[in-house]
Amino acid sequence: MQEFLTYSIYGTAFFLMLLGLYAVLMKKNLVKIVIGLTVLDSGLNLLFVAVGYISGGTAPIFSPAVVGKHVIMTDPVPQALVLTAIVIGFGVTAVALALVVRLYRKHNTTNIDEIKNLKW
Amino acid sequence: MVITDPVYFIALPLLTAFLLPLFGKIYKPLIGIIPGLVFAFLAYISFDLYLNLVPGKPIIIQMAGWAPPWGINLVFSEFSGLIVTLITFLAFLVWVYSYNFKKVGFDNSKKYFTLLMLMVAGSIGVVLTGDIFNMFVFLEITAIYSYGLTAFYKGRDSAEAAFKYLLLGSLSSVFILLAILLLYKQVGTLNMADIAVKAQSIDPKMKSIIAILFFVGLGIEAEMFPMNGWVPDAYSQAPGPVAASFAGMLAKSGIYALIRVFYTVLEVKGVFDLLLIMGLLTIIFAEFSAMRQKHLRRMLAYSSIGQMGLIMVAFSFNTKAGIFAGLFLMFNHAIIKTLLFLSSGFLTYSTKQKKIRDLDGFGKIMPFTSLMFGLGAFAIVGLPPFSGFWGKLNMLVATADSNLYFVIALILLVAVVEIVYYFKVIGRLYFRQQHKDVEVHNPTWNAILAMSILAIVIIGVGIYPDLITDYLTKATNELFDKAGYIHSVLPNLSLN
Amino acid sequence: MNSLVLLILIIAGGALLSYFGHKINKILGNITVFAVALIIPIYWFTQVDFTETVSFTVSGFHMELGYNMYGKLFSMIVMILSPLALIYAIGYMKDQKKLATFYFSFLFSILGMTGILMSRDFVSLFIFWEIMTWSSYLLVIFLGKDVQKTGIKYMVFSAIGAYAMLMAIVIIYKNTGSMMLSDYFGSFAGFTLQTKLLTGILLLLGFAVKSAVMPLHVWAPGAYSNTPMAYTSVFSGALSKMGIYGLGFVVVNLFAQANLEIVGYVLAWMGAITAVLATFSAVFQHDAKKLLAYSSIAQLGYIVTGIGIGTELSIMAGLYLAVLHAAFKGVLFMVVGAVERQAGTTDMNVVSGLARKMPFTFFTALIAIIALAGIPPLGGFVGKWMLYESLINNSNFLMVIMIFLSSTAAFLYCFKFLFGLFLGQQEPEFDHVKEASPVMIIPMLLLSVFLLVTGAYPGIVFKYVAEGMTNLGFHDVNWQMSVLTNAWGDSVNVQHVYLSVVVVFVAFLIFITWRGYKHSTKISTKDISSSGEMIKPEDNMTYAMDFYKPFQRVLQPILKWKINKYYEDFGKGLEALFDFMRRIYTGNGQTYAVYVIIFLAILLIFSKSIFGY
Amino acid sequence: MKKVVVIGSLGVIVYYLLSAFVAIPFGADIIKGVKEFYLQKSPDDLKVANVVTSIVVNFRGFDTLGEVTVLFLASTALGSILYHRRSQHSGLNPQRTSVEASAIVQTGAKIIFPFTVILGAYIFIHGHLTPGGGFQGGAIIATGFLLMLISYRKFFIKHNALTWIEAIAGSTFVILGLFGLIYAKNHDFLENFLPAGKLNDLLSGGIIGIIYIAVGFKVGAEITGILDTLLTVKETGLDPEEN
Repeated sequence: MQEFLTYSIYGTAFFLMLLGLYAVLMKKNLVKIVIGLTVLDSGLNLLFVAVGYISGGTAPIFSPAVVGKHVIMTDPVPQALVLTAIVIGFGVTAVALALVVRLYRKHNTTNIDEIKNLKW
Repeated sequence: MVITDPVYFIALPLLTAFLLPLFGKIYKPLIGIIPGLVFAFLAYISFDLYLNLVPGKPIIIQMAGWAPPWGINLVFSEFSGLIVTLITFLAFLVWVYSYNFKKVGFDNSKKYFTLLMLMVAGSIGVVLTGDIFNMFVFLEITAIYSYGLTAFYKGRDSAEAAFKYLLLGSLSSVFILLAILLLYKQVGTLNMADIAVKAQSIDPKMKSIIAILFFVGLGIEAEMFPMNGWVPDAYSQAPGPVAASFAGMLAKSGIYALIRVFYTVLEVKGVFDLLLIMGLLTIIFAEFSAMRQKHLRRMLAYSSIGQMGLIMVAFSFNTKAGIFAGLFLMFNHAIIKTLLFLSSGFLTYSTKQKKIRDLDGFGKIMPFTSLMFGLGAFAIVGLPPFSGFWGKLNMLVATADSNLYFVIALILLVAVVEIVYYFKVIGRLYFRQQHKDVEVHNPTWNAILAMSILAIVIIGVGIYPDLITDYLTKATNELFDKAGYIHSVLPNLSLN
Repeated sequence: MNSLVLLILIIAGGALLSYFGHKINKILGNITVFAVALIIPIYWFTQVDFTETVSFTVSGFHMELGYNMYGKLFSMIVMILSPLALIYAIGYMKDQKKLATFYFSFLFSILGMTGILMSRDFVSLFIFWEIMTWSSYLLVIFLGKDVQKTGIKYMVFSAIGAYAMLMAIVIIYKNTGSMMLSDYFGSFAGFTLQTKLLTGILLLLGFAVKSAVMPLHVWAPGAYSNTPMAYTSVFSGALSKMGIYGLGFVVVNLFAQANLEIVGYVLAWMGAITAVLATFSAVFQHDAKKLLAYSSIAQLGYIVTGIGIGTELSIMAGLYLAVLHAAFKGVLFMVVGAVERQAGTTDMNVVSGLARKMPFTFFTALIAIIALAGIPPLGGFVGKWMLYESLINNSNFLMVIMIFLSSTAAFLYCFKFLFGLFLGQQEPEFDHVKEASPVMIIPMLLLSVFLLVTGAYPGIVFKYVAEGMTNLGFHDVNWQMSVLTNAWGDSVNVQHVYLSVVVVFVAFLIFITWRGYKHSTKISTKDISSSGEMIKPEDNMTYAMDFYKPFQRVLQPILKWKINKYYEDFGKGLEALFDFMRRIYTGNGQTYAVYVIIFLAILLIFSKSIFGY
Repeated sequence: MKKVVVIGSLGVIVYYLLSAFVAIPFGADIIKGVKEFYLQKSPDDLKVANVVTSIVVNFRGFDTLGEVTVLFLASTALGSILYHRRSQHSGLNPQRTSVEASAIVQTGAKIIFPFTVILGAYIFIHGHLTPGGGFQGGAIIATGFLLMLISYRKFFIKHNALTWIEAIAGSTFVILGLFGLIYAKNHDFLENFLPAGKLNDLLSGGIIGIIYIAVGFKVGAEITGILDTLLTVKETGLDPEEN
């Protein structure tokens, strides 16, 4: 069971990351590339949360129900980090989409292969 | 003490950036003036703090009342302080240069100055912070700043350049995050000094994977060879002062992060050999590409990559001489490349195509700007009596010190190439007949002031390099003394 | 204040003053230049204390300035020739623009040369070397002719030379821990053979570029002929001697004493080959500037041969020739400059017969040519005599033949130069030509007087040469004021030769002039009989046209072999390579991302071998 | 060709990364690090029930300042990327790119909108007690605005108001932090200088709650601004590609 959980959660996270990376590297459409970036970020965030999990742990909140009792809590640090990572990912995605809009206006296409005025 | 606290380096620009739109609503010119005041103040406190720094006793600032490793801390040491001082100084000059850039068609100054403030805060944050995740956050701040300002001009291919940078920057952040995640799970802490203590017990295979992830992630920011495709595009499409800030501040914080991670945080055997090889490849590809460029700004961008490669090579020796030379090169590159980008801003602005061959005879119609460009070119290729020479000499001495004669030969051969393409431009500027259809945009007084200050620094350090060598030596000792860093951040830790 | 530092400051200050003087006003600028040109040599000859030293530590490197006798000898060349050229320039550059830049660079190159000769450590040597290089580069491209080709070629070769030197310097620093020249010389014997050869040959390469030795000479013809002539006289006369200065101490102090004479011997051979090839190239030039440029290379070839052999007599010959070469090449380039300025061209196919129009210029040119060709009464003869003798003493007979061949062939171009420009019939379009202004004539005359004097008293040069050679380890150099002796004890008093030749020459001149006035009539070049063929007015019938056509035909195979072409092909190949290499920056953002991924994958695959866990 | 290379490289990367992650068994509590300290100090000293919040706002509050900056930066950068002069050209008003939604959607949006905003506000006000916080609450508020923006073509957000909210909320964060330099015990930036209160009270945790409220406002305003900018791209009447 433990083995299965390890591989399934990590596997899902890695699958998402792989999917995102594949889209970033192979898809020609700029919007799809941006989607790939967000999928990549999601996979990474999932990995963060998964790594912070501790078997049998509860959310790290000292609500009245748990105060005073001995409970195992999950690692709060990756959760705090993932919050930051999500926000940063959001910011980057917003800027990326704005750039896609600009690129589409200028080149009238979203094919990345056709957008290479700057080279060498 | 309260008035000169390193936390102001980050808090003040952020506060100003948040409030800048409001100032604009009160009185329009405040948008231009307030950033200048803030930059001047930052430059003042950085000089004040740096000059009063007691050797071996860096200023450690803890956040929110928690001592490291529990809270985030800022470390203003001889090394980080030096780079912060450089950044604030350059930021102030960039402000002076772009203060009334509006006159020559620079609109939207509110957003420009807001972004500039944030960028200064970000790159200072990267340098000062003692926490690895915090470093990542500040790196992202500088990265988003670059995406935004690279695409600032609408008429050029700037969005394309910004998108390329964004693509690579996102990959870089993914790798850095993965590395931080793995590292956290191994040592359970994010403080750099604490990691440095505990990293010795990490499984070497795991450590090498972490090192590789950091290497690739930070290598993108530090313009390392196979991952620097974004650099020429971004540098050539961004507005002049922004390109200057890329070269002067952004690239500096990128390379700072790289060397901080590998010198202090993670001690991995072999990474320096890798850095040497990649640095050499960076130099070769960049300078050879620069040789054949037709656009002035692209040429400068490639040259900038080459300089970064040289800095990487210098730091890869892992000796005191190497670090000293690397710091000297960093200083030179920051000052001189800023001057080159600032002057090329006006040069290319007056041409239609922004090509090198349009610059024929500009020495006559834009004498000051051309003179500044020429001076910068002389300095960057390492001709005495300008500051570039001392950096190069120290670099070569450090190389010889590590018995790498073939590297000396290679660096010097590449330097010949560098001389050729810079002198081609100088030849065109001064000794060619000018084209007819140029509309001349001579620099405004504040731009002249900014460039003159840089030129004075270049000549001053060139004639008397001991102006800065003391500080560089101190910084070298600080960076090389890993145990000292750990001890000053975590004084209660017993090292055994 | 230390007199050496003050000297440097005076020259630098003079450069700045002339710059700003010319920025304000031309007359003010010229006055400043004139004053500076007087002050520098006066200060040098009267105030500079040659025993004084000054040392300082910059950026961790100990640096020391101070003259030795060897440097003083070369300094003398600089200090005599450069001010004269500066004064000449006032007249020569009168109508040019951008004079501020010109004089600034001119004085900075003097600063560079002065500094080189007083440097006792490698750092200051290199700094001044580079200052000299970039200031002379600015002058090479000053007129805007062939900027990309000549200028870049000059800069590339200079940079290769300078960086070879820099590489040697850092390796020396690595091995000795000191930048002082003396420490290097002192510990040279203790180095491994590899280090000896590496440092020595790299230094040699650096100096050889400036003295235009054979495969590295391709920058010289273009650079010498495209520079304003006022500077070329210094360029060829003094600046190229900096290379000779360096070769001298490297070959003699290092290789000869470390039993590696073979290096000097190779160098001597290269000098000899340079002399022969450059002489042949010079013979067939029709532009007087190019002719002199090649002639300079050839003359430097003799000097390099002399230095390379490394015996007492040969070095003496080399140094003596170096001094004389500075004087006569200085004059000749000034002469060409005067002709260029007065007649508008230096193409010997166009201009001719200027002797009557420019008598003083002709007179100085005549003296200098006689000195150059090594015809007995003047100094060149003495130098060549000593060179032959030293070569014969060393049994280098093949080299003697080559030098002899070259100096015989040198007569051809000397003759062509003199006749092409000054003798022959004067074309009508040069009727308006006048003598150059006194500002230009006086420096030329002063140098000619020097040449005349050294003809009778070569000892005044020998005195300083012998002094200088003490620093190369030759302490009791035997010399006499006017007597030449050979190894077999024969001696000849040059004063007698001098007097007799001068008397004959003057008598002949009077005779010729008398006859010339009595019997000659003036006719146009077009006024000749031509076997029924009509001479068209546009036909070029000047004297120097196709001067040595038969020789040219004979020497065709040698002349066809142009080393320049190989360099150019190499450069083109490099450019193609660069173009190919930069194609990795495809412009497609996605490709860059793929590079990142591939790079990461490669690092991961090789992580075991890189990180060695 | 490219496909093969890319898939091959990805395979190599995933293989090595997985081999690294397998060394970290899922759910195992293998490391002793700073988290123990946080789990202990948060309820005891700071009186903050939600440990993630105390880490985000207090222990690693500097990160959060950076985060807020990233969002602010993104919205400013977005503005500068998509900026075009409105006033100087024909008096065209900015156009929404979306189409007018149907009446059902519009009515539904109108009903849901206030509740969404209130939910968001609840979440960031209770950030230190329950899961969630400023970022989450701000994002929920922005969702409400997004609903309105895509339902109504004529729903325009006053940028002036957004600017004020952003500026005041952002500067509150920094100024509260700077107050710490003066009033707090250790004179540190972002240090709590207010009474901590009692665990699990609404008014507990000192400045942590206040900062999270400010963050909530700022994030809400910024994300709304970003969405508005992205949705209000002008298509006609202008030449945005001027130099």
